[in-house]
Amino acid sequence: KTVLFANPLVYPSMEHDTQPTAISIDKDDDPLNGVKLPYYSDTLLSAWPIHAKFTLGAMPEKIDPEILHSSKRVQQFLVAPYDHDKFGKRNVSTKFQAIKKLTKNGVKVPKFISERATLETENSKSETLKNQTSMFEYTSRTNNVPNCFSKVEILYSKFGVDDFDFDFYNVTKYAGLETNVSNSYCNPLLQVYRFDPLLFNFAVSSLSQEALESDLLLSELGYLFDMLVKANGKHCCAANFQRLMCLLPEVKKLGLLDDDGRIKDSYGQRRLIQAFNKYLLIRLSTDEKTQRNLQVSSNLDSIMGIYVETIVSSVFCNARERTMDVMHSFDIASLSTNATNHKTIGNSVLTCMETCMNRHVQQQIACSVCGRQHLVEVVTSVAKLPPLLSLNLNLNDEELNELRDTKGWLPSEFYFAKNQGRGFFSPTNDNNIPADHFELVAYVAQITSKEGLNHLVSLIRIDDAPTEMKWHLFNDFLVMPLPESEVMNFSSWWKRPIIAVYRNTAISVPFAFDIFKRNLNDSILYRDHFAEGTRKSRTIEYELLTKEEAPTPGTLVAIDAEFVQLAPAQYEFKSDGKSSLVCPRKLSLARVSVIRGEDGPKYGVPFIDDYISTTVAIDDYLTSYSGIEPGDLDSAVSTKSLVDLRTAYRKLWLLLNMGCVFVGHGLKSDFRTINIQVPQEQVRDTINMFYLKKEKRVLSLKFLVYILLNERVQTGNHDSIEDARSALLLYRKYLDLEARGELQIALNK
Amino acid sequence: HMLFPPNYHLYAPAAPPHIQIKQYPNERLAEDLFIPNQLRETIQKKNEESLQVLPMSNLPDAIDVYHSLYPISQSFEEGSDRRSIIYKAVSNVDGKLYALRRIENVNIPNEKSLAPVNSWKDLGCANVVRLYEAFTTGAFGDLSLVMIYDYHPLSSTLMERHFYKMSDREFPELITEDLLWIYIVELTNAISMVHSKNLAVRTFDQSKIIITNKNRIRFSGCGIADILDFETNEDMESLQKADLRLFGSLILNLAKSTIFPQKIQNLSDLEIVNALGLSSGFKDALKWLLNEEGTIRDFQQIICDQTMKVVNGLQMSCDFMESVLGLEVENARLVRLMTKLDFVSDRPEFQLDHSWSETGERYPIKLFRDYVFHQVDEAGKPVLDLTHVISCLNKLDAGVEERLLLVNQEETSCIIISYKELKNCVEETFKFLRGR
Amino acid sequence: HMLFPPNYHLYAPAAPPHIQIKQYPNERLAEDLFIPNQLRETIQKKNEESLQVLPMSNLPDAIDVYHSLYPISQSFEEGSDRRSIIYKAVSNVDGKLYALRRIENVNIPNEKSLAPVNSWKDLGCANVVRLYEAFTTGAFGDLSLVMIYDYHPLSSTLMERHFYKMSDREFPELITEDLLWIYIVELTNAISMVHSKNLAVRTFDQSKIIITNKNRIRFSGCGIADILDFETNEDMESLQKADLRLFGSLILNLAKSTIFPQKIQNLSDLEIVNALGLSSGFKDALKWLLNEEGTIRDFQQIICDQTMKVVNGLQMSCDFMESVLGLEVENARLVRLMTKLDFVSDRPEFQLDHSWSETGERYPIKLFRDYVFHQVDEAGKPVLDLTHVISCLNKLDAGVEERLLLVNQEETSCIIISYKELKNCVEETFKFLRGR
Repeated sequence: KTVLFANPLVYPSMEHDTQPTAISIDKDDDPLNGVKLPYYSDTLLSAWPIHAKFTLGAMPEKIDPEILHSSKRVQQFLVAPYDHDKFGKRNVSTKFQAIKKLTKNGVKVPKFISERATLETENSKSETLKNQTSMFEYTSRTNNVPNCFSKVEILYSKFGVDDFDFDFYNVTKYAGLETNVSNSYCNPLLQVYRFDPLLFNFAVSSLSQEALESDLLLSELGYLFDMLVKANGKHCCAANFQRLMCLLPEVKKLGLLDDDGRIKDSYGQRRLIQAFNKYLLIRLSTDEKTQRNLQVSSNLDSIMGIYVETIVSSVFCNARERTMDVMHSFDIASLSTNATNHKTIGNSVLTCMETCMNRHVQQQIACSVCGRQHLVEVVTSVAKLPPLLSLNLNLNDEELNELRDTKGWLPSEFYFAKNQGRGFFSPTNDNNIPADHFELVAYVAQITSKEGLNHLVSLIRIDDAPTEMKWHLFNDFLVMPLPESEVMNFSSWWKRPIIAVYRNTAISVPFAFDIFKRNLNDSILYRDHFAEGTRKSRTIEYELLTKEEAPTPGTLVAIDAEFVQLAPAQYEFKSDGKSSLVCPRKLSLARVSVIRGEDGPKYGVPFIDDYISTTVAIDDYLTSYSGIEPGDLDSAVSTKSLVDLRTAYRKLWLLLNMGCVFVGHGLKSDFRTINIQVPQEQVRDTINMFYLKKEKRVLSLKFLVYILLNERVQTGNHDSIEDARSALLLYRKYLDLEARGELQIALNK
Repeated sequence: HMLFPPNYHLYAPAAPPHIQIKQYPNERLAEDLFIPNQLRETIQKKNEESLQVLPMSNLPDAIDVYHSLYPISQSFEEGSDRRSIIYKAVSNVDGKLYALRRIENVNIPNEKSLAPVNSWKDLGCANVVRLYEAFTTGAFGDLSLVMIYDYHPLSSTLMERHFYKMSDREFPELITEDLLWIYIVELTNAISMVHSKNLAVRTFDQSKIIITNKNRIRFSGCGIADILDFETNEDMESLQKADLRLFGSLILNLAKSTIFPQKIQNLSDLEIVNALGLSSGFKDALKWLLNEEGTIRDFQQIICDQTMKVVNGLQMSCDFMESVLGLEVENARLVRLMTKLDFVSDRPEFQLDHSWSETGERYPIKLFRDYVFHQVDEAGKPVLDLTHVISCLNKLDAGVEERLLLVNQEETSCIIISYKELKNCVEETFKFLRGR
Repeated sequence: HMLFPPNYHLYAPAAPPHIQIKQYPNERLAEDLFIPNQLRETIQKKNEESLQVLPMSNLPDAIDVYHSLYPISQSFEEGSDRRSIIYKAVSNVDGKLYALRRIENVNIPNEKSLAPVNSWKDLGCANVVRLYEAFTTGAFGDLSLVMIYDYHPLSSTLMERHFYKMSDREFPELITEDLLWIYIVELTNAISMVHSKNLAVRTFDQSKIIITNKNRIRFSGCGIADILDFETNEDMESLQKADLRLFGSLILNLAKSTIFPQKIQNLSDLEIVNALGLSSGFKDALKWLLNEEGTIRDFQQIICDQTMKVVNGLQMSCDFMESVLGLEVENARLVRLMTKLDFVSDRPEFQLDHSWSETGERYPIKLFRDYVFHQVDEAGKPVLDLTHVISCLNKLDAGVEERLLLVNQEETSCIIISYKELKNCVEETFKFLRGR
């Protein structure tokens, strides 16, 4: 038996507290509801619109570095000028941007080649075009780094690096360089020198002679330049060049190895590329002397040598010494005014050059002539400027900032004349005195992003370019023409010139792309040249070419290469099952076999079967694919005929330049790892001949041989001679089927 | 004029449940940013009930030190026709609210009968409504026993919840096994603490177990039997044994409502248990209780895994409460901060004195207010972003190192300043105002 | 006329009854989770730590979708010299805070190794820090394993609390038997839930158990061993057995610090247990664990009475938090109201707007703000009264009929306007801004 009130009692609440509680602004404990909310019969004013949505989680906005750079302390605050046009309206709420790799500054990353639809619709074509135009923008509406100058990145699909759409970034015929290589910071400078005819011809002509005794950077540079030309706009990789760089002990000692691009501050990065500039030129000079067995000045010296004369004299005794040095690049530093001891860059690089190139100091020495301590005058002056003048702009951040505001600091031309032993620089030659006339033909620039990340690009003038705009931007694998006004504009906060290259206009030499063909020494094709330490008793499975068999344009050869893994692929995994390839595996050439493909008695007989001597650590021999056993590439223990890479490479390079046509299966990846560019006309790739278009499937060599040739290939370890031979046979079969019009039927099977 | 209970639905209207507003994971509606509406409303209702007064009543003005009596509920004492009426009352001694239970027509021979109160006072059990004192009074016109307990606003009894239709529900609330287990664990806690103090619960009447929050029950009649039956000297051991048996009956009663009455007509208790559509673990525990097989300590062992689940659930609830509290404690500070900002900005007496607002510490404050409250989008349209306001003010309150760019109105110059420095500006300016 | 209870004037304290907090009868019981009068302070400190940023850092801007990394702690992985660094981070996807644990130099062969995460994701245990996802990254310059957990601000590890001197304490915190029991109950809860999902805790490293509130501990490294040791295929049964043994060792280690090291030199574990100055119930429980005598379910039975005590303490804590929350329910409303008011007032784009001039319809808002925030006394000294502010704002919010006399700063004109009309004015302006 219980009695309850049928409904809860409804009695009025108090309207006010008679004694309103004191709520202190200081004491957090005082509850804010101590003052009661009066009765209300309408929606409260504090109620918020039901559908109003707010977005969270955006990355914090960074303050524009330009504003930070120009800020000063006034009273206790950091104050800076603000430019409405540059930085926009105040207090603008920025739209939420998701951190995704899909867009970068509004440019959609192009799809992987494998993702592209088989049929390109009008829509998708115009989409790509629009996207590309966006990519090639060289101005920015938001005071950001313009799209074309921002650092480009290779993304990897599961198919590896060749699936990346490099062509999207370059529609010129000038090849760009990939970034997936050690010391990719070198790329811009390598391109600069590629486009100077004197230097180009110099490097490439060195290839006509052999250099098999030791590794020469000069040869690698020559091969690289040749590759860049033959690529005709397709992307290249300076793999072998950098491979050698990493092996040279002096490179490591000089600190030129960039350890996977660990973050360097802007000054450090500038010093690095300038150090590389100096080293490269010195090394090229030494290499030339080595190759040609020279003692004195080399061709390089005559191209880039800056002759500096130093005269040491004294009033105290008759001691007088005169020396002549040659440098290949010149360091431009800022001037220090004696008045304020404040460093300034002056109003032009010419002022700095003049000062740097004409030095007059006094030193206290112990004289070797008169035996006493006295003052001597040391006068250094430039005796002669070379045809190609390479300047390292050794300025710090503040000085480079000053440069932006100094119009014309880096002029597009200047004149150099000597007067009474002293060199003078002038931007003009109004009086028409006899003087050397120099023009700026290229410079390397450091690009700094809003987040403070630095990378290098080069701007190069290509006089024989088919386009109206001669200047081109080389941003790793992004290559495009630029108007000269933009190139000569140094006022942008994100661009700093680091290395400037001037050329004497009097010396105009055309590119001689085939210069190496003069007196080309091809003797390596007809003899053995093994790596040091190779055992005398070795198994040989080939028969050297004879002089009579010298390849001519069109000579058919079949080639196959085997590789070992130096470093495994690096992936990023996620717990939801997704994985992405961050860095593909590093491969190294282990064995290359070439067999004769011309009809005749020696048809199918191999004439090259080189195992490459490898000194670096090998992560995985990939024996089941490569057939290479551990120890095979170690000259100390191997039973195979080991050859240095430079020897094997030269042979292939010779075959290429003598016009051979290469037959093989999957040659694209082979040539990539060998690091050689073979024009399409000289390639017969059976992997493409038997490609199933509809299913988008490639067929393996083993399968094709079994199906089409009714032969069982060795089921044991792979053998490149066998594979080359199989490819050759397949090619024959292909020609046969094609001729009979039965190719399609065979494919359908 | 008459005032009515607050219109809670007008307080902070939200979208009706059947309308789903599409939200990305990083999107928030205004209601997502603050204390959940349901929770807030419950608390406000509790606060409201605490304030209710009876404008015109026949009730005595005061009973001992307790005044402002407001009737809450009424029932009959077990096995008698005495009424047991509960009032909300205010103590004149400490100004706090208490529940005053008046049992009418009680003859207390001497004050020794009231001694049991002292044993109950310091129990400290979360599942027993705390008893403070007891006394007799004639203020109601008879000899009544008055017992003073903690006041739990908006509570209802187990009876009302699971067996009656109430105004806000069409049906009594369904009992699930999960709910039964929670009740079991909580009551076991109560009984354990009671027995450990050498007391016995003695009454498991469903009208004397109140629900003070969702899934939170408490014995609300402790001490009554001790006083009313003071003369009869039952030994504690049999009383405690009886507790377990009564416990079992209560659970059985509740569990019975999960099954059609017809199905269990004329069945014995144990047969009913077997007929229930509940887990075997539950049935075993219930049978154990009905068979009086041991002490409450033994029972703890039987239900130990369910107890552990309750531990987990309670920790989660505490976490939830703490997170809500985190929001609202912050909001209290924001109100104070915004008030300070408003105190300091645009004071008329300084409008003419430009040096006040354009220099020194005041200047960034002005620009900061624009930054927080007067955002626009690229087209110049006002952006009214609550999360931006709350985020900026929270950072200002904490004085973080993050730096801001504050641009002047003419857009010719700007200040780069950290929240830490800004906080200092605000504090200094406020101090200045005070000192003036 | 005003309605109020007859003896209202007899209130002694300042605060109205509905916003007073009840103290616990036994203070110690309330201190299970936090120290009651430090609750707000603790919550405030946690909020502050959640807001901290590192303005200039070498850390990557973002790792996957997590940005604004702020380092919290660093330790070494058990049995290796790999560092394990924990950062606070914001998710770009849902805007919430997470703890990002980075373990350096980890070689994950394929994505299958990360599959264990999915078993841990939905554990739902209050004593295990929740794991959301894991992935590998090269963004730190090496190959790191990153695991994303819930973020618990202001937490310290068991190691730091009981074995280190910290900046705010001269000595490591003493361990009492009560504390040990709380740890035991909480860890048992964690282990029970983990084992019930066919997983094992695997690491009882004291640097991987964090304290998120006064006595609230959680395993913070779940999933790590599952991923790092993915290749080794130990069966779950032996791993779970090992869990109990490691559990015992952990408790023993903690208990050891209650006794002088010299006294227990060269003693075996069981001898140490006997030497401890703790209750026999504790020693029995500890010996049981060290002797690996059963499953975690068996252990639950052994500690069932301690578990019940924790149930009581947690309920008390929840009650307390709710009572604190009762004081904070109106804060959100005030924040929203003041934000609306500030959105609407003094917008730069209004400078030239006629409606804000003296004759415009929005002018009263300007005058109202002066009335609320810019009052001065007769001497011209600013009146900085929060009570006045909230009182006015409340009336504005409700839109009461009460009328105000608003005078302009030059004191040349005045307006008589009701709160209701003012409310309308503000709301109209707000709508206008939204629709613009």
